[in-house]
Amino acid sequence: MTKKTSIRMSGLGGQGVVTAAHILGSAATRDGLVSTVNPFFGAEKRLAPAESYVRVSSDRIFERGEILFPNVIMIFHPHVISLGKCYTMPFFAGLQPGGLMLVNGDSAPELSQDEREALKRLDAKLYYFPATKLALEVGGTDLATNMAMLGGLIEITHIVSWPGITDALAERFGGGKFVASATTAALDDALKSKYEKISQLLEQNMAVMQAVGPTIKEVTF
Amino acid sequence: MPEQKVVAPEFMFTEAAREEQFITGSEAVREAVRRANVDMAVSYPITPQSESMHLVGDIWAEGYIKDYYRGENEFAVMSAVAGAAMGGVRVFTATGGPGTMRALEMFPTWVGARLPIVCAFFTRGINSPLTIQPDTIEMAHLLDTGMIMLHAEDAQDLYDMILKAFIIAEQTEVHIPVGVFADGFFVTHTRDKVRVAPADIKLPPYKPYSAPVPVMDMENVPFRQMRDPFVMKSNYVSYAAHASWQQEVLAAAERARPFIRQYLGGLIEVENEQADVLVLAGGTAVCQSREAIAMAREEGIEAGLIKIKSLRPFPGEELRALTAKAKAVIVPEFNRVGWLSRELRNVVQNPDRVVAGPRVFGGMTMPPDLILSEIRRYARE
Amino acid sequence: MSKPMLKMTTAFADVMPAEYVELVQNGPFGKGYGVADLGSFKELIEEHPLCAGCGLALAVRLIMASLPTPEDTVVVGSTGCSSLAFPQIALQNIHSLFGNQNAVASGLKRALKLRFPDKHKDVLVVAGDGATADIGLDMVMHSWFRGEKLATIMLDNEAYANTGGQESGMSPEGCVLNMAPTGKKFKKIALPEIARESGCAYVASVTPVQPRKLEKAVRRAILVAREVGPTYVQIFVPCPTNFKFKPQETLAKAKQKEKDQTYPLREFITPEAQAYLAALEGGGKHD
Amino acid sequence: MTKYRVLAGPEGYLPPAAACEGIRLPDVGWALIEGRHVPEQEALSAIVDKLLSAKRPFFFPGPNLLWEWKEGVAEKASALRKLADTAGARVIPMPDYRPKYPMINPAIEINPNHPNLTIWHNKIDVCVLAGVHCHYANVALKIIRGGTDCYTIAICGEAGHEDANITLRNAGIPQIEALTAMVAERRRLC
Amino acid sequence: MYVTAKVDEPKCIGCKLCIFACPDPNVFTFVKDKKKVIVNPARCKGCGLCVSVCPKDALVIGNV
Repeated sequence: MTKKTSIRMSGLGGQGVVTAAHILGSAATRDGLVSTVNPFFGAEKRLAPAESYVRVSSDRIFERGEILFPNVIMIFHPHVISLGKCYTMPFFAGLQPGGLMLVNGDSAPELSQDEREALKRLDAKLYYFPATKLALEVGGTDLATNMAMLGGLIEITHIVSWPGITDALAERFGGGKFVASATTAALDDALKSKYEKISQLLEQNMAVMQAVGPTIKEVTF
Repeated sequence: MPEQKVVAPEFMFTEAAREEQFITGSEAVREAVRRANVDMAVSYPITPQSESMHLVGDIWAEGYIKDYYRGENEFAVMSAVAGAAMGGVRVFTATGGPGTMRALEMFPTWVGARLPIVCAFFTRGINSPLTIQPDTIEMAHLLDTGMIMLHAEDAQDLYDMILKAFIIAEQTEVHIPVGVFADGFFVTHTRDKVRVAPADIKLPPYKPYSAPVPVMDMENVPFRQMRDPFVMKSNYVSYAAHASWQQEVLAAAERARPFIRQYLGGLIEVENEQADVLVLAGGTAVCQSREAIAMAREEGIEAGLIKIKSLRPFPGEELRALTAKAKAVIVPEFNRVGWLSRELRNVVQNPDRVVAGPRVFGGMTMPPDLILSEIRRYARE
Repeated sequence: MSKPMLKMTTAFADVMPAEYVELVQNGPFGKGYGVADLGSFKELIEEHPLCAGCGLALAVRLIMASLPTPEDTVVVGSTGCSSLAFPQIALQNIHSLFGNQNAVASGLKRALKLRFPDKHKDVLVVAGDGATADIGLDMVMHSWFRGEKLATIMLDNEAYANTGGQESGMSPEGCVLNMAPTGKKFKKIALPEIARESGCAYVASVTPVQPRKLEKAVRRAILVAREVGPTYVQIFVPCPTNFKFKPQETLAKAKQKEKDQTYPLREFITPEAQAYLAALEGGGKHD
Repeated sequence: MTKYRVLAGPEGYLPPAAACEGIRLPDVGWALIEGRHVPEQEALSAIVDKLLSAKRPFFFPGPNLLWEWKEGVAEKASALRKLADTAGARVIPMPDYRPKYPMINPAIEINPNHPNLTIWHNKIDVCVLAGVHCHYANVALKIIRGGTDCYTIAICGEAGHEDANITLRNAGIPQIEALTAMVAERRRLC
Repeated sequence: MYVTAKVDEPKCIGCKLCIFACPDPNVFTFVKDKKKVIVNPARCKGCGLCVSVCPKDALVIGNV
């Protein structure tokens, strides 16, 4: 890891890439690190490509905007790779040497021989786990896919602490109005309505995150 | 109605305790307006500005602002805030990109009518094909409206500049609008640490009767007072009047310089200015330049940074002095036309030293590497 | 009784030009004067550069004589012939740009309400047909939709007169004007009907042929706008210069249109406004 | 430091705004004489000199002093009138700021959009502006400097005017009364 | 102005219709005690609208 970790999250609108980035950034600042978080908005419609970017560092971060050269790439939906629902093509464009990729999928993503070779040259690591399945089974809703993705990230990288992420989650859903965009806010209400109580929401989200560990598989090139 | 204590601007800006929040630029706008003792705000949606005026609406609902509504289009909104300002209240609004262009006719009118409106502009591309992404080209169109133009680097700057803009704008001898510019998405939607004053204090109210022009309330000096005189035909020697009026507007912006120095610490901010190679930038280009300069330092190359905070008034004298010995001044920009490098070329000696670029536009992010390669090239020469 | 602000300081009263002295001594401030008193008081408008026989100028004069409380009235105008007259009225007034008068007035009215919550501050919008029905129509209508407490008056000369007689949305169908060299292809915009459907509590169309009727409409519009909601008055103001008739025929033209119903006179009042006016007018204070 | 000096005109077709030539408004307690920063007392003496050496000094009170629109105005107006009378100056009012139609009567009034008509008509060599809203005062001062040789003095209750030949700032009754006393004293000695 | 409205005083009945028809302010003054109107020729633009409404033909437009 370099002293600054740049994380690109690619998914589809409604999967919570913006929220995941926010929670991750919040957790990092709670851990005493520095973070900047920014979403890259297209028209931010449901199931359209959506990306967000998180930078985490021990020093002050000035750089902002799209992360062109990530250390970590998180793919929230298999279609990002298989259907090219992605701002950045191919999905690992710009990945730094030694970089990581985390893919939501029940099975390993299909890669061409060229892609395998390119990733091998980069000394990259690719992990996959069934984030949406876990979200449904443990959290009771596919809207917790982003939680599973964060759980996988923490499990693999330990970039933030478990207490940090717990506090960040509480802040995000526990009250106060979060603002990323109007559409995200509307989705929030839908999510909240699925739970009797906020505390239940937090517990279930944590459960989803922690359920990921044993399911993580690594792809070898 | 929340209880807020009026405090002196100096207290708000320097002495008051600061709480650190991890918020977006849009939320920083809300926090600034919450403490600015704003009477009225008018909104209209446009990406990437919308969130900021939603949030201003929310604090109106909480009682921090006395009146707020959604106008029918940007031109109407800019007209409505002009009417409100002429009626003697403190107003705030925001727009960006095509919204700025839609409303453009109003900006020189604000200035001519000496209205101390504070407007936040969240920049966005304005060309066809349509883009909603950041691009600072709209600023080129506003350079000569007469408005004061401040350019925020990040959410912290945005918060500070909005609050301070009210105080600068409302000085009797200044009393012209201030546009606070921030790059859409890169600032509005980016979450960052922002240090804010406590929410239970606010700035002193606007004093309409200290304005350099009469307030349109039929409570002050009566009879035939137009805020915005129709110095058209039928008037004796109207050309000189018009010209003098424009000169006075220019003079008002000049008079803002000491207040910008007092409250923002200068029209520019410099680091390592004795370096042979300097980078001059505004807005997000500053952030990317900071990264590039740090990368250069790791390679053993020293480069200096000039962050331009005030575009109008323009820090011409400062820039001329600072760049006197530089071998090259690199001007990275987030727009196609390179208006900042043009501005700089007009004031420095040997303008050939101005490197007009690198540039990105249409929403692209500028990788610090682009700036780094320019630094390398001119440091070697 | 006049407001304190309408008093000269004694130190300089001896050097004030006569027209200001007359305004203080014999002007309509706080006097409750109306159109019937014209000729015996100092009018709010001093002198203006509009054409001989201008119907618009006559309407402005009558409007100024109809204000219930001129000392608390701010006029918002727009670009056009009327904007040449408004700098000459003895009221604070705003000319901003072409078409944005109702948006400016919305902001102004709300600001004055914030600053003077216990007072009636009448904000009166007076603009031409081009400003009201064409370039500014969205802002006019949205001020009605929002229920802004404004009185909007259109000086309808059925053309862009200040720019040299071009077709406007309010020009009659078939009318040959500049930019309509083969005659206007569509009907006059039915703005009174639009106003009624857009939330105006009081709507009237009048002409200067009947000055008392005009006065009544303007007063009602201002009074209803204080308490009930937005109001609209449309005044037909023939333009001898651009419609190329003799200046002395201005009123005859208006009379003819009233008679043949090509400019129908109308009044629409919502029940709420009716009740409010009945209570006011029953007292005999106005009309 | 700027070399520009705010001198009596006629400076030319369209003189610059002094602020754009580097003239800065004075700090509180200070004043400007022809663009130079001086202690207020020095400016008061200079004003007295100008008033007493003028052939045709005039005062131009603006709307803020012509109308009794708020408390304290009447007293300030009286003090200013007393100063004008003591200095033997005539008074021509600026009752409002409209572009008057068809034109002003330069014998009895002055307008900020074309003040020179009044100055030429009355052959005014020194004038004092007071009670004029700052924007209009500056517009008038620039036009006067451009087209006439009239020496301009601004008694400003706000931050002052770079475009006047002499300007006071935050000037109220104390400064006006001090001027009156100084003028009376100088007259007595002569 | 080269032309102005003139009042034929004996014919004037003081009905004030001319005052309500004049597009220019302060041209006509109503003299209360005589119940007649007078014209300020410096203000009159000579449009003739007053003439068109006068029920007694008491007004004419003519050279000053």
